[in-house]
Amino acid sequence: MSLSFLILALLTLGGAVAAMTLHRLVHCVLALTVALAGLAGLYLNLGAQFVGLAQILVYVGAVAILIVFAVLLTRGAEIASQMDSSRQGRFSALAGGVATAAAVFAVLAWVVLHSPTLSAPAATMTQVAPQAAMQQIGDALMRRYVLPLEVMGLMLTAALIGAVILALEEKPEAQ
Amino acid sequence: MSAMVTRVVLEEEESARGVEGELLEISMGPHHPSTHGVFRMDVRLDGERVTRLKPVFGYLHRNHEKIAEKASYLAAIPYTDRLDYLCSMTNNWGYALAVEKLAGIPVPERAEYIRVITAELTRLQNHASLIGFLLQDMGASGTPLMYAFREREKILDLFESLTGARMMCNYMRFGGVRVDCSSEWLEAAQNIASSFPQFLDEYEQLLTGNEILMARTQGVGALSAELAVNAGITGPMLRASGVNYDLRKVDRYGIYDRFTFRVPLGDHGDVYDRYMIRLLEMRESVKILEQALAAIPEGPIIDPKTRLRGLRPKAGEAYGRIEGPKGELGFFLISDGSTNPYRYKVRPPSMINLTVLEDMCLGRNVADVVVILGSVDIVMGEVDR
Amino acid sequence: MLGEGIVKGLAETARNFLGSFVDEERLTTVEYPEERLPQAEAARNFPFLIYDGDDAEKGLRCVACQICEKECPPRCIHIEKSKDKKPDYVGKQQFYPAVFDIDVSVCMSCQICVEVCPFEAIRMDTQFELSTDDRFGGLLWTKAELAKTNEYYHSIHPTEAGETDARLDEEKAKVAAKAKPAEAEMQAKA
Amino acid sequence: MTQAPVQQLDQIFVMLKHWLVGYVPAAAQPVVSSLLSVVAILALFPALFAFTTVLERKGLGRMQNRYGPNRVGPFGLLQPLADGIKSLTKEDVVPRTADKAVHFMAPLLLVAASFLAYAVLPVGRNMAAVNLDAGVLYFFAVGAVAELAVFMAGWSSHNKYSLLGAMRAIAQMISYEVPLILSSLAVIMAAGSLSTVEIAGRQAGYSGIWPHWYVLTPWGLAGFLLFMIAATAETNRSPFDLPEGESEIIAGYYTEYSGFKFALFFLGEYLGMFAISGLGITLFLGGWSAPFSFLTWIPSWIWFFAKLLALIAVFIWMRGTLPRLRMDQLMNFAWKFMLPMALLVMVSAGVWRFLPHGVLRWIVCFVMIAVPYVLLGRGLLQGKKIGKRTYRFAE
Repeated sequence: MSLSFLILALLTLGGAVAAMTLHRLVHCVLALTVALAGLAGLYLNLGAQFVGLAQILVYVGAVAILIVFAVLLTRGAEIASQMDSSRQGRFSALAGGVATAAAVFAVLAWVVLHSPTLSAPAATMTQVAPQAAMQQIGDALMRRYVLPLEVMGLMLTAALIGAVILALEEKPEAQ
Repeated sequence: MSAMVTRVVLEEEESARGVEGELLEISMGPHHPSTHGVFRMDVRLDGERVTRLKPVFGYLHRNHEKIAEKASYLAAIPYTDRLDYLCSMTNNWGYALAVEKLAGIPVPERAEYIRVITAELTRLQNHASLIGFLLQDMGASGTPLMYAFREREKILDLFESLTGARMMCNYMRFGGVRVDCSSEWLEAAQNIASSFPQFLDEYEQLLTGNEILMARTQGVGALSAELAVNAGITGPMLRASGVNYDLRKVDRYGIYDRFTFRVPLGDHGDVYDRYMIRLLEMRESVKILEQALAAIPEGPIIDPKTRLRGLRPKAGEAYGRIEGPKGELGFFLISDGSTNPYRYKVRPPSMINLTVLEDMCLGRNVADVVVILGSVDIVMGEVDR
Repeated sequence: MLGEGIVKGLAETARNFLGSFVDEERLTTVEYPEERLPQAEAARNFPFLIYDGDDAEKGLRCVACQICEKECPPRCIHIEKSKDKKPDYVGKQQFYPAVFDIDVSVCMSCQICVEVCPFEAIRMDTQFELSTDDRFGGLLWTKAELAKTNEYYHSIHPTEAGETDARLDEEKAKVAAKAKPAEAEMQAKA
Repeated sequence: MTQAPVQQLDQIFVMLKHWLVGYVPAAAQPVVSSLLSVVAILALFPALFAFTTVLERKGLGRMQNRYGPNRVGPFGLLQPLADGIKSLTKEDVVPRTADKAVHFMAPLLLVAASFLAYAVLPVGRNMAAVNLDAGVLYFFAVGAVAELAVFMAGWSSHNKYSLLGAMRAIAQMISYEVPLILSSLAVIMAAGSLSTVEIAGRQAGYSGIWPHWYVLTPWGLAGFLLFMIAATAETNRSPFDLPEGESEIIAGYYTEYSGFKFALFFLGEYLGMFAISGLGITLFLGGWSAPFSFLTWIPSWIWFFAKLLALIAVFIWMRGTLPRLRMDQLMNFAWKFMLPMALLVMVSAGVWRFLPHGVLRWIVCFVMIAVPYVLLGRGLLQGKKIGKRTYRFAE
């Protein structure tokens, strides 16, 4: 475990904890951003440049901003904490959170344990040069996974058109 | 609790207008970079769309009318300079015209010509700098304004050499003007008149065809001719709405009936029309200047029989009005036969043109409000008096 | 075509940018205070009182008639009439101002006082660099500070001063023609 | 090692760094090496910022027929020093109701993010701080952090104008990021690499005297213009300076900042402008390569900075000329004009790649871009009934 890993892990965990415990919603969002950025740092630390940078671009650049906008455009930004203050409510929330976390962790652990890279000799993992890794991603996306990629593209386009239509419908109402 | 935006309870009027969501109430001014002085607008925003706008003025109230009622007819003239402090010449003229009407004072020919020349020069510098200010409000980092000021400087220099002051000219008197202009001065005025079209071409090259300017101004702040007439709007703003009403043509005060010039009229009444009308009016003003400078006769500049000090007009009332650069500038005087007017009232075009601000701004966004306000051409000194 | 007007505008600013290096017309800035524009002869700022001769007290033309005080639009002039009299420029015994103050922080440089003065005693100065750190005393000018010589007047407004002097000379000549020779002698001495 | 003096001059900074690094123990060499790069960036670009502020004010001044600052030092060159001292000695006002921690961090985050972007810019031959394989991606990822900083500033100030400014800024930055990335994608496709160093290297060759810059192709020119327009919006420069439109919302998201924090915002903004101009140079203008083959004797880093200054001058020139757009027009322009044009540029770059060399591909690519440009432009103006008007006159 290297020092950089330690720092990044602490940053990620600290951010995540802060995101749960801070009182102001906007602070929570900012803390979440820190956690996401820490995660990106972990990817980079592992040599996965593309994934790490995409993580920053998408999560810090877009998702965080989206959440921030959502917070701003609703009343939430002003209300310090809308959490159910009753004891029972708090308990059930906690239990739900723990259960979700455990489930996610279990799935991830299962995937990691069964992944073929883990069974392969360690040397092949580290020997892949980043440039090759990036080309591999490109090749994989354009050759082997071209159909899923296209399907996803289609789906996103459909979503985009749907969003446009939803936005357009507002106009006659306003006038 | 962080009340980051003032949440406003939906009022009935808003819900009647079909406004949904939360409203942001902003007080634009009195210390805001583009309110042209100390002027405040209580703006209620839905997003960035204006749902209500209340102009609040009076911050610069200086008791102008009451002061003039306590001062002699002569002593009121320097105060008129300070109404619309960009156009002291036309302010002087409006007041002088009212007193002349009240007391029946004739004006010598040469004085009339000088009045026309100085008034048209005033119009030139006022319109040029207004367009500069308008563009400044649009965010053009001062370039058009500086070009306008470059030209304005020449006109102000001319005023200084004639009257001793650049802006507070205090030049016209009932019965004429204060000092005579030399032939060199007339030559300098001729130079300005002949070089001004070139400047206007430059100005138009920089601005008129600019897509951003057109996009920002066309269709923005449209004012219908009907509303304009009903609200008493005058000046370039009225003519931009397509109403042919120019006091220089309607009243033919002074000697304006001797000059041939045209009155440009707009069809849309939006900010772009107001901008263009002012540009076209400047070209017409140059024509008037050329004619006046060519025809100016020799002679006295002030009616010798008029007593400036201690003027006591017969009891009565008079309303003198002129076509100022901003619109109809009128002075209403009631005399009770004493040395100071019993009642003195100004009809300030800036203020009356400002009354339709809300009508022009509703449904537009903040950026438009600033531009629309800029296109009205207000000077707070005149609005608040 | 989209962008045409923008390109035209850019060309215009470029022309002005280059022009500012070669064309005087396009660089009108005067670098005050190193450079100064010549003052216009008609320029006016704040009033001053004219005196003839060398003695400010004796030669002061003002006779404390208080017309300017009354006519001054912002009422910034304060005059107190003297108890005794002194001869004026034509030799007539007149009052003189015991106190003549102008609060230049109130004065609006309108020149009305000059216009209404029947004795050609008050005129507009062209001095404009008057900043002071004394807000009250420094901006309330007393008679001593206001009094300036006729030569000074000639130096700032030569044409106007010439006309004024001509008028005064005419008046003096009229008085002299009417007056007895003895009095004329006395005036010459003065 | 024997090198021609020209090459030595070209590589003087690289050699200097090697020489300095040689003095430290081998274990510390990577750290020292990157530290040296960091120090160079930290020293150089703020200095350029200082110089640019004078340049901008003087340039604007001349455009407006004024002198601009000319009192401090020779030709006013020491003006930034005076400004710096002024901003350092000014009171740092924090609004009472502001969120103090976030308010404090916003300018720092902005400046830090702006500095990070320089890591991948090749400012000369062999002169990039790091040669990342996903360099362009890194650049955009870091740029995205700036949006967050802007939001933090606007939200924490607890001022309505700040909030409006921040919302405008974020909406604008997100919208213009799309055409920005799309137009650089054309270059990435053509170069077949995401590495800035590699992209710059690809353009370093010459045919005759003409360089292989991407801007010298029809799609490259269009892409470059789109890139620069998007960059103007991305860095909140006039005519896209709505987030800080002083005539509308005072100073936008930094209304409530004063003293040195205010200066930091300025620094961050200009650093962003340099960085994105640097990326534009790397992608389209051949990075550090000379414009003609007979000028290659001039050191590569001089070329880079000359190009950078030229682009800065264009920014200043635009600022001196154009009024500001309105928010909805800005959005319309981004989504209805920039986006389709950027997509077209991408397609055109693909067509260029697969057509044989010759006049034909010039014509095809040119038509592919010019015709939609005219049509889209016309649609954009006439759809809103915008155009010149004629006026009537009453006698």
